[in-house]
Amino acid sequence: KLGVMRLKDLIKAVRNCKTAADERAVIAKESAFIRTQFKEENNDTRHINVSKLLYIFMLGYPAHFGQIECLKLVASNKFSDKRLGYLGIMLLLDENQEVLTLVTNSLKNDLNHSNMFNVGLALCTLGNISSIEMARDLSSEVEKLLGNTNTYIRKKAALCALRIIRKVPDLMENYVERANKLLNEEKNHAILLTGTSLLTEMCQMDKNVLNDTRKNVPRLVRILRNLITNNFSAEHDVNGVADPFLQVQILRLLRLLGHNNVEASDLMNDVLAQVATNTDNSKNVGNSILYETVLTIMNIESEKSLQVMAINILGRFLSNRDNNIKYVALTTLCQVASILTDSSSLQRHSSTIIDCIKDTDISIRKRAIDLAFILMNRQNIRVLARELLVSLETTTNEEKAKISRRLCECANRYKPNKRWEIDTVCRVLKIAGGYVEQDVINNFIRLVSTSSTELQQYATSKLYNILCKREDNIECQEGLQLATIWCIGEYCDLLLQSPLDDSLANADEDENNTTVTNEIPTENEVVDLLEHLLEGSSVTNKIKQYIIIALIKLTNKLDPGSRGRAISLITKYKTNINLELQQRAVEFTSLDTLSDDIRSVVLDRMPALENIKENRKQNLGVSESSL
Amino acid sequence: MINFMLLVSRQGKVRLTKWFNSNWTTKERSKIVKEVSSLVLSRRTKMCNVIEYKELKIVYRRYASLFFIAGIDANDNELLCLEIIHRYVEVLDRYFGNVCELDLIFNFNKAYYILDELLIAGELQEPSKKAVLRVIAQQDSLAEGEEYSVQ
Amino acid sequence: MVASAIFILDLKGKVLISRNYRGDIPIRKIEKFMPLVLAAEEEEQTLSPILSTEDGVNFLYVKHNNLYLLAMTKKNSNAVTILLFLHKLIEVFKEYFKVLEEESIRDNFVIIYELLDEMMDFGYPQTTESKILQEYITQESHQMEVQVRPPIAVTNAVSWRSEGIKYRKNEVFLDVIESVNLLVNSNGNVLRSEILGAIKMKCFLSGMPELRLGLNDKVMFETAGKTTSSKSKAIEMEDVKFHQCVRLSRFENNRTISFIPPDGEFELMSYRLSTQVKPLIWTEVIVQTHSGSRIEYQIKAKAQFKRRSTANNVTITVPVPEDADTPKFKCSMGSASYAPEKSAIVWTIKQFQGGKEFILRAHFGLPSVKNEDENQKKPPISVKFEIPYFTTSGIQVRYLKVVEKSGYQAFPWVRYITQNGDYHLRMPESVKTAKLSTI
Amino acid sequence: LRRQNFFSTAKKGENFELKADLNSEYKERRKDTVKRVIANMTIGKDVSGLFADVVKNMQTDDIELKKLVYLYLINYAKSQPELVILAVNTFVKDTDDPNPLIRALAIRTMGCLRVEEITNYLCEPLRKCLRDDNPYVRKTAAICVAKLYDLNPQLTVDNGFVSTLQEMISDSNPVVVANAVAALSEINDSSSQKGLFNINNNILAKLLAALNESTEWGQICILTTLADYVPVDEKEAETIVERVIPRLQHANASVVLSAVKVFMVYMNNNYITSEKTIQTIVKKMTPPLVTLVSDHSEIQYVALRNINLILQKRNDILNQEIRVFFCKYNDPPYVKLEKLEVMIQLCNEKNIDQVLSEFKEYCNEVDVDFVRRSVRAIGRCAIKLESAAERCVNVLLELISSHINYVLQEAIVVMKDIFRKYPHSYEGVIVNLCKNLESLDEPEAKASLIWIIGEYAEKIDNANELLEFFLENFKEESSMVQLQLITAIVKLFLKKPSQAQDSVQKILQTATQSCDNPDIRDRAYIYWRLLSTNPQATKAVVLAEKPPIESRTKIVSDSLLDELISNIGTLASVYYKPASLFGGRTGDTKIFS
Repeated sequence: KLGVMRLKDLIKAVRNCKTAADERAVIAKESAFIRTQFKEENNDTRHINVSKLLYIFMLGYPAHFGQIECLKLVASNKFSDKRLGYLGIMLLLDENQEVLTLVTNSLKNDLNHSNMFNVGLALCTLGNISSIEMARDLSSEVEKLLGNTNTYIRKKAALCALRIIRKVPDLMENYVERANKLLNEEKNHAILLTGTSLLTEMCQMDKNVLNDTRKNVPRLVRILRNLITNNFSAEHDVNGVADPFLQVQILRLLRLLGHNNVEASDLMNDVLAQVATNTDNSKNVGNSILYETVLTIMNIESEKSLQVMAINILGRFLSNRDNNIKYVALTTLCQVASILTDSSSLQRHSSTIIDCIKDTDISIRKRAIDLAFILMNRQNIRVLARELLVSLETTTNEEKAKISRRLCECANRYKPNKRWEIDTVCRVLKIAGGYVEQDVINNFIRLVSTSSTELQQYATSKLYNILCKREDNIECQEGLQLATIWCIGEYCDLLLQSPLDDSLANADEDENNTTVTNEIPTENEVVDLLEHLLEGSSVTNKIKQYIIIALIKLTNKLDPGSRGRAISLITKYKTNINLELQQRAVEFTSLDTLSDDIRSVVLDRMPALENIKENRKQNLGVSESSL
Repeated sequence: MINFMLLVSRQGKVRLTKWFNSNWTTKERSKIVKEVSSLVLSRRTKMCNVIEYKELKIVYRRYASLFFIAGIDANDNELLCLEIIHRYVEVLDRYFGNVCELDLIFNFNKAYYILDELLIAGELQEPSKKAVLRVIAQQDSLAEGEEYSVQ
Repeated sequence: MVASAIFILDLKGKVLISRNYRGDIPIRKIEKFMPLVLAAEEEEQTLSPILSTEDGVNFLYVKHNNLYLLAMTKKNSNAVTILLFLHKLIEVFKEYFKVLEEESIRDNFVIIYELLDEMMDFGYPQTTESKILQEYITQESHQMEVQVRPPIAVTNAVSWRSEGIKYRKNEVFLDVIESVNLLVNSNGNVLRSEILGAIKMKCFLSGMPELRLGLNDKVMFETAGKTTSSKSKAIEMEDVKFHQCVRLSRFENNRTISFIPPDGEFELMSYRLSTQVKPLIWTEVIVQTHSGSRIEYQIKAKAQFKRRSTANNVTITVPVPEDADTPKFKCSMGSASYAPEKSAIVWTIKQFQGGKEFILRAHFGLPSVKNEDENQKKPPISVKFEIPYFTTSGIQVRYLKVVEKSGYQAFPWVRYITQNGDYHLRMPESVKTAKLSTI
Repeated sequence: LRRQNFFSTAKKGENFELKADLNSEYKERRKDTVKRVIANMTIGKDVSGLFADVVKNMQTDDIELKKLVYLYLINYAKSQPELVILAVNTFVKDTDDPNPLIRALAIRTMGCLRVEEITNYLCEPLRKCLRDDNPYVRKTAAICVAKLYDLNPQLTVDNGFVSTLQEMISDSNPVVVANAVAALSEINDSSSQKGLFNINNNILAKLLAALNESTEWGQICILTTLADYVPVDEKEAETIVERVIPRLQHANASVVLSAVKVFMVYMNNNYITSEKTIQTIVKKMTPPLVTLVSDHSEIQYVALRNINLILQKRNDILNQEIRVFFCKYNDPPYVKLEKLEVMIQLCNEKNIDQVLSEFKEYCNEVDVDFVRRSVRAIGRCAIKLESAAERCVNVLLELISSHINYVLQEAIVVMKDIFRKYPHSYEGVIVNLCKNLESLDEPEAKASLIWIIGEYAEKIDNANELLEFFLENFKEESSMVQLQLITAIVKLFLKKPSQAQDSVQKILQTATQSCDNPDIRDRAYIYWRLLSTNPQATKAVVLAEKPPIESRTKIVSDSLLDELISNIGTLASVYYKPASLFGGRTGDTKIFS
């Protein structure tokens, strides 16, 4: 017809393309043809051209020129046109397109249409792509439809309302009453499901609605109990489990309602116990319910015995061979660990958790690492830290930064002693110093600067010796270098002395087999190292900045000869293209010419970096009750 | 809520994309599709069916040559999501009769229509397979009654 | 200077075939390649053809159709050698399978393994002449009757020609082809122009013939002490490159081009001249946009060479917006069409006589809805043409002597042709006010 | 695409089937099965379990089948070292085959197995093959020595293979010579004891002779060796140069670049000092270098990276050729960026207008990275050429007025450099720059503008307001911005004490008390201590005259440059890093040690 290629033929032509360039050419030609046809305003070919265009869009090519055509299809009297038009609108338009404003009118017409499927299309479209403006403009239509006698329309209206209140929370009050009424239709699963979803969303958004909805707890409990006991319906059975979708949705709503509310929680205890004991745990579908049940039990004011039951379910999950179950067990444990008063039941599983830290599946590994951090305490920190350091070496770069930060934070919180903390952070810097963020370095320097002189000496000498060994990759560990350079600048005088505390003689508390004691360097060797780093090929501007300030601090602590060397190194940067380096070099060379008493005051040891805000929020990566 | 659904072939070809929120621009969406597909395709068979991606969890399952992928909120039930995916596949299978990837390529619009009867706003609207198939059939016959000769 | 392993990957990074030559890098390190490519894309960083991982594995790759040809090494290898070798692989595979793409790799994996084995050993390139390879690595599976043996040429000083070639009629065809590279600014100034010349040969000669080629090479005339009294002007080539077969030291000494040619078709030499050439086909474009609803072009083309020459198959490609529609054309010569796959107008003129000038007017509609993430690419106008019996530089083949011990006579045939190389004129800004006459 | 049903299960036991077919009584079936095995191996399926069954098919007259079995062995030898011994006999027999193709194939494959157990079995066949009368076998055996050395150096030396290689340099066949050179160089590089490969007068003559006749790849090997060679005197160096010059005419870009390397090394190390020879070399090198810029894009990229190095050493090359480096629309981005660098190196008073107009054109392109680098290029030209600085500044101003945000930010960054190169010039521009204060979101641009405000505080009436604008979000800024802001406010205070009394108090307090970055604290403490001990001295320090920034834009330090020159064409010359830094150290880890 009119020489228009059929959708089927276009798809075949695309599939026959051998290379991406071939495909592009086929698409470009057809798109041009379609554009020209659109301009001709042919009502007969529009349907077929739009459907081809949607296919083209799905392959990742532009289709903006078809937006208006979809509107035209929607305005058609034919159902098939309308259906395709709305599909096109959902695919091609989102809130960011201006054309979307033109859709409102069509939607309004169809929401009031006599054919339920036309109404359905409009509700679906609105529910999936509504913008704030559309939500406002069409809210009353949806409200009306929520009371429609047709369940097909009512269930769609419920979810459409859900989208609307997500967009414009102010509109919520218009729906509260009708939403609660949906729970009355105990026979219709679709209405119960969408109604519960809508209520859940409302309860999450508004405290008043939440309090108000508590009156429905008995009803919800009844529905749930009916589901699992006497209400077998083949239509809603999944592998022998009655409507898991509805069960889970009700359990979620109950969780919200029972949270911090003893009265509501008491009403649920029995049915939760019933679900927890009666649900078949041999298949995924049953486990999806058990998983939800555990979360609900742990988040409401549940009975102790029920909590034990939940923890046992999690224990079983954790030892399950199915990785999905293992994954949700770890996830749940992360969430409930803070709620558990007695974490010994968790510690029981620590060997399983350590195994998971080594899992090749990153999903499992990440969760296990999260959990390890949550479980960390003074007793187990040495063991867990060792495991985490091992995983730090092999993990992805993105994870390196995160694990490093958390490990350092935990080392600070649960350290057996300060020296151990210094050792641990040094190892982190040695392994992942190229990836750590600045605050790990900041915290480490705070740690050192607030330590005893003996430990300051110990840390400086330790770091100095690590860098001196010039092992592979050491030069890529920017964080390690920054920490070392700063310590050298600040504590060089200590570095040049023999150890103040013999008990700190060996290099690392945890590496017992290394009896190597740290060397005491000469002034020249110290300047040599800084010069070597300054001219190394992986040096960054940040490292240079640190070195230059370290060098000027050294002038206060070194003999005239070495001091001259330090100044001449700085002088080289007076014409440097880097702004900060030049500024420093110019300032410091002038500073050097000032009288000794001014200089010695200015370059005196920096005041220790105390904790800036006491009890700053510890970020352990767990959102407090993300439920 | 389900933020998006993707159908991606083993070769990485996209067969369906459905977005339930408007947080992302077109450009960001195609970036997400690319990243998520490559994440999913690189997984080995024994691994779990969940991957963390940005603030979301990606839940996926492979059926023959096709990966069905959903991006859900971090606190959603990933095991139930697998059931929703499976439900979609069952309906497709019933509708097409022994469905395979080719059916979905040539009838991609049908795949969307069916999905639209299952999900709205990223939430499940109908727990009954039968009900979904029934309304789809009704709409199909409504459309066929007026269909053009071209199809 | 070595490659540790060679891979052919599809665009998703999946290995289609690989050959591990040295075993010093675990083969699975190839998995690190795609993430590097994706990471660069992510950060909008420019991706170079040489990438390295943190743990010291280097990837050198060439993209061809829907494939990556990639070499892996952890030594400080010779990058140019490796990249050239990859291009050589493409060349050889193309000779064997016509097209090199995913399917041809899958269909021919056995012979690809054989070729990889023969073309490189322990990471060092070996025999890469496809004609020679075809003598002992064939696509028909060899039966036992006659076992193939390595052709002598594989290791000969004359590694490009086999012995015992016989022709009934001994002939040589020479094509002197000059490609003109041109870049013109948007305001019409010539930024650069150069001629890349090539002499291509088709040799159908028996035995082991010795050939000597004489050109009107200015330097040679000077070295030989000859004054350029001959009628034809001598030309000064800036950089001359020769095929393997040419004795470079003889050329260096007295500019003699002497060689034993490979059999069949090959490129004997190439040269470059960067003298200012007047653009042979001049093109001017005026663009007018009307408030996002339509766009108009007026394109003027002029042949700026002597009247007695004619350019054949002139194709002028003028870029238009990617979402243009409803094309309309009106031209005084040739035919114009809209090529959506290139987002361009393609104007072809079969015969374009020197000195002539033609005009094309084009009109397009534009959609009312703009593509939100459309980036304003500004490709230039490009022109393709071919002018037979004409060279821009004035190069001439003075003689081609063929000496073979059997003493046969051979006939050389010479053709001259000038064509476009990278011939681009940048587009002017579009005018948004004045009105062009409508079609 | 197969019609694979979503609910079907995958079939199993393919390897079982293959195993049966490998033992089939029909030859053709066995061969087809081996092909299927190789096909599975190719797509990454594990077929190592079929080892014994595949190896059974090794003894055959069918070369194709033999090759397939060999290929299988190469892949799985390491996983089944005990079973490889089964195959050794056939290998040894094959090295005696009347067909040289099979002899070579056997020796080549044996060298690839990399299994310690068989190295001993390899020695005798190898010795034989090194003396084979067929050059194809000899050239293959030569490389095999390098393979053996990689596995077991001691064994190789003890068997005299290294000295055999030395002798092979005198082989009548150029391909054998080239492979012997390649093997020797490799052995020499990876050996702890240097000097396994000594070039004397005689060997040098052989190498130069082989240069003419070798394949292109052989020529590269020889040229690389020549570049490492230290000539005894200038006369010898000149001879070598003379013989290498014709290589510049070779069509293979790697041959050309290897020749260039020989020249650059010889000039750099003063093996060649004669001005006349140097002039000749430089003149000869220019056209081939230009031609490299029309090769494949990937080659262009390496060539351009190297040209940049060569230019840093010798800026007299290519100074007439800048137009060659103008970017073409269809150049890949990586080529464009390198061309920019070359253009900056080559720009001078004469061509600057043209160069600027090009850069301006590039600033209109879509590739963000390229546009940014083009803006920077304009700034770098301004710093390089004082006489053109004003023109560059004008172009930058034009770009700033274009209101493309990232262009604006880049322009501010380079303006700061121009101010530092030409202090007290172009001050009229400052007002223009400050107007854009609020649209900046990149740290480097912010830091640059803050520095400009601080440095010229006395000339900017509302400097205090401008800086206070940034001060509000001090804690959220990146450290680069924080550092500049501290300095700028101290400068403002020193210049206009009344305007900045509060700000300076506030920022120093914040930086020392509630900022945990030690670098920022240190800077702030130093200022604070200075200000509180001696304000006059503070002025001398903070407002000290700054010398103009370096104008020569070196790519690498001089010492690195020397190393890179001797690595022309290699990865080091592409990365601009010493070979030792990217694992390119000689002497890779041995598998048995």
